[in-house]
Amino acid sequence: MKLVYFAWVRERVGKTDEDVELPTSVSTVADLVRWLKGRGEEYEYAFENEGIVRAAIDHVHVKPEASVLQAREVAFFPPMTGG
Amino acid sequence: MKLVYFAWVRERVGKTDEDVELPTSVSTVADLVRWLKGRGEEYEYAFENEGIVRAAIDHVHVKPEASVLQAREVAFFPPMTGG
Amino acid sequence: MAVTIRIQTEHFDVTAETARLTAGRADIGAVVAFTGLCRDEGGRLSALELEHYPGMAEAEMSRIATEAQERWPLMGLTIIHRFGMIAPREEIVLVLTASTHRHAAFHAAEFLMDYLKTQAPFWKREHLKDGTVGEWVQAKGVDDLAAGRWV
Amino acid sequence: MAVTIRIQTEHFDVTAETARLTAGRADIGAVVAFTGLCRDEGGRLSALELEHYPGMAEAEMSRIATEAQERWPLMGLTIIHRFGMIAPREEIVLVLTASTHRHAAFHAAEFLMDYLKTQAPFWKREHLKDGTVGEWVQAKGVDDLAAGRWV
Repeated sequence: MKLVYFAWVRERVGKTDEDVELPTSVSTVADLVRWLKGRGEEYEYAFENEGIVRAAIDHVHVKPEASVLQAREVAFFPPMTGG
Repeated sequence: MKLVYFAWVRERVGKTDEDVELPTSVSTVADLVRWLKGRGEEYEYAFENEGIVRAAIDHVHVKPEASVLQAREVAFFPPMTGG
Repeated sequence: MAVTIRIQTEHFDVTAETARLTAGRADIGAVVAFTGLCRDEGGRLSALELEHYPGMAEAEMSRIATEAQERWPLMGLTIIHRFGMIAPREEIVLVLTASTHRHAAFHAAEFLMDYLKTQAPFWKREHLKDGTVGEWVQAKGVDDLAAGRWV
Repeated sequence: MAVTIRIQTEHFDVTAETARLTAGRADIGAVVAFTGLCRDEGGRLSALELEHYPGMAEAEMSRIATEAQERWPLMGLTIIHRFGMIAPREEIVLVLTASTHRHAAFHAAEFLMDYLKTQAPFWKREHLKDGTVGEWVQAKGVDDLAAGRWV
């Protein structure tokens, strides 16, 4: 599965994207965030306030309880400030 | 006093403008319309439905009860359809 | 506060008018442009003829502009109304509003259009494709209702 | 129904985009153009840097465009969003809506902007006049409220 990061989430994680193999314990976006936070300080920093970071699966906004089992690309980013 | 007419009011009256001397019986816009209607069929036709024709005194919209005693120019026209 | 009010037969250019409105300012975040166009009414129309009351039209447009400035924090506004013969697809009217934030610009532009429609002394007459001069366009009650929203 | 959605670094021209939107149609009576501009924030800013999520940005803008078409009788709409470094006074975003009557065009444009602000994956970062890279712009609760009006 491909993970992509944007704006200050990208800066905190320290990379724009990465390919990961998920353990079987991860089935939702919330699980994925919890697993990522266990991988290092940079992830802990990026997701320190889980209520703020948003997620999208395959280009569609999703909530933390969404399943990632069929996902090809999961994105994490701050609230949008375009327009 | 100068009277000016626009759109179908102008067409019905048959002129774009005219100078008139008002009799002392005319003090409001409504009086003026009544007096004009007595001057000929063309005016009767133009003002046949008094509720429709609008008036302005010196470039400001007014109601029928407005005084014309200080007016330099009184305009009569249909409801506006610009924009 | 840049206020431009013009009544003209010439065409206008939205990009050029926007540049004029925002010239020299770096505090404008939002510009709303409304352009009213002449429709051909299903192919029936060859042109709209627009008559106006010179002097009063400018005065009324200025009054409407002042009222918009009192209601919203605008940094500039432009109203251009054409008159004379206007062919289908041609523009009739332009309203431009500039503000720091978008909602003021949107609402002021909508207000200006609602008031222009019901208060500015312009009248439209249809000229038909068959060469005849058609009817004067009737005012719509729905426009009075729209203007009434702001009272 | 002409729908144009573009994400680009280049400038855009409102007049040219309006001509493209209305080309070949004589039944459009109203075009509303919203232009979002980069402010200098009291002289503090040298530029805004706009990052976006390629692929999802287009997808989200298309989704928002479809929703606007379902809500209002539109004859066309255009959304252009720039990215990269944008200097004060430069344009950031353009929304154009075309309809027979003005209220549909106004409301659809306002809706599109409210949704772009809160749903389209773009992020702004400030670059300051003193040469430093400033903060990522924080999302405003007031934008969520504005988008919430349409639910």
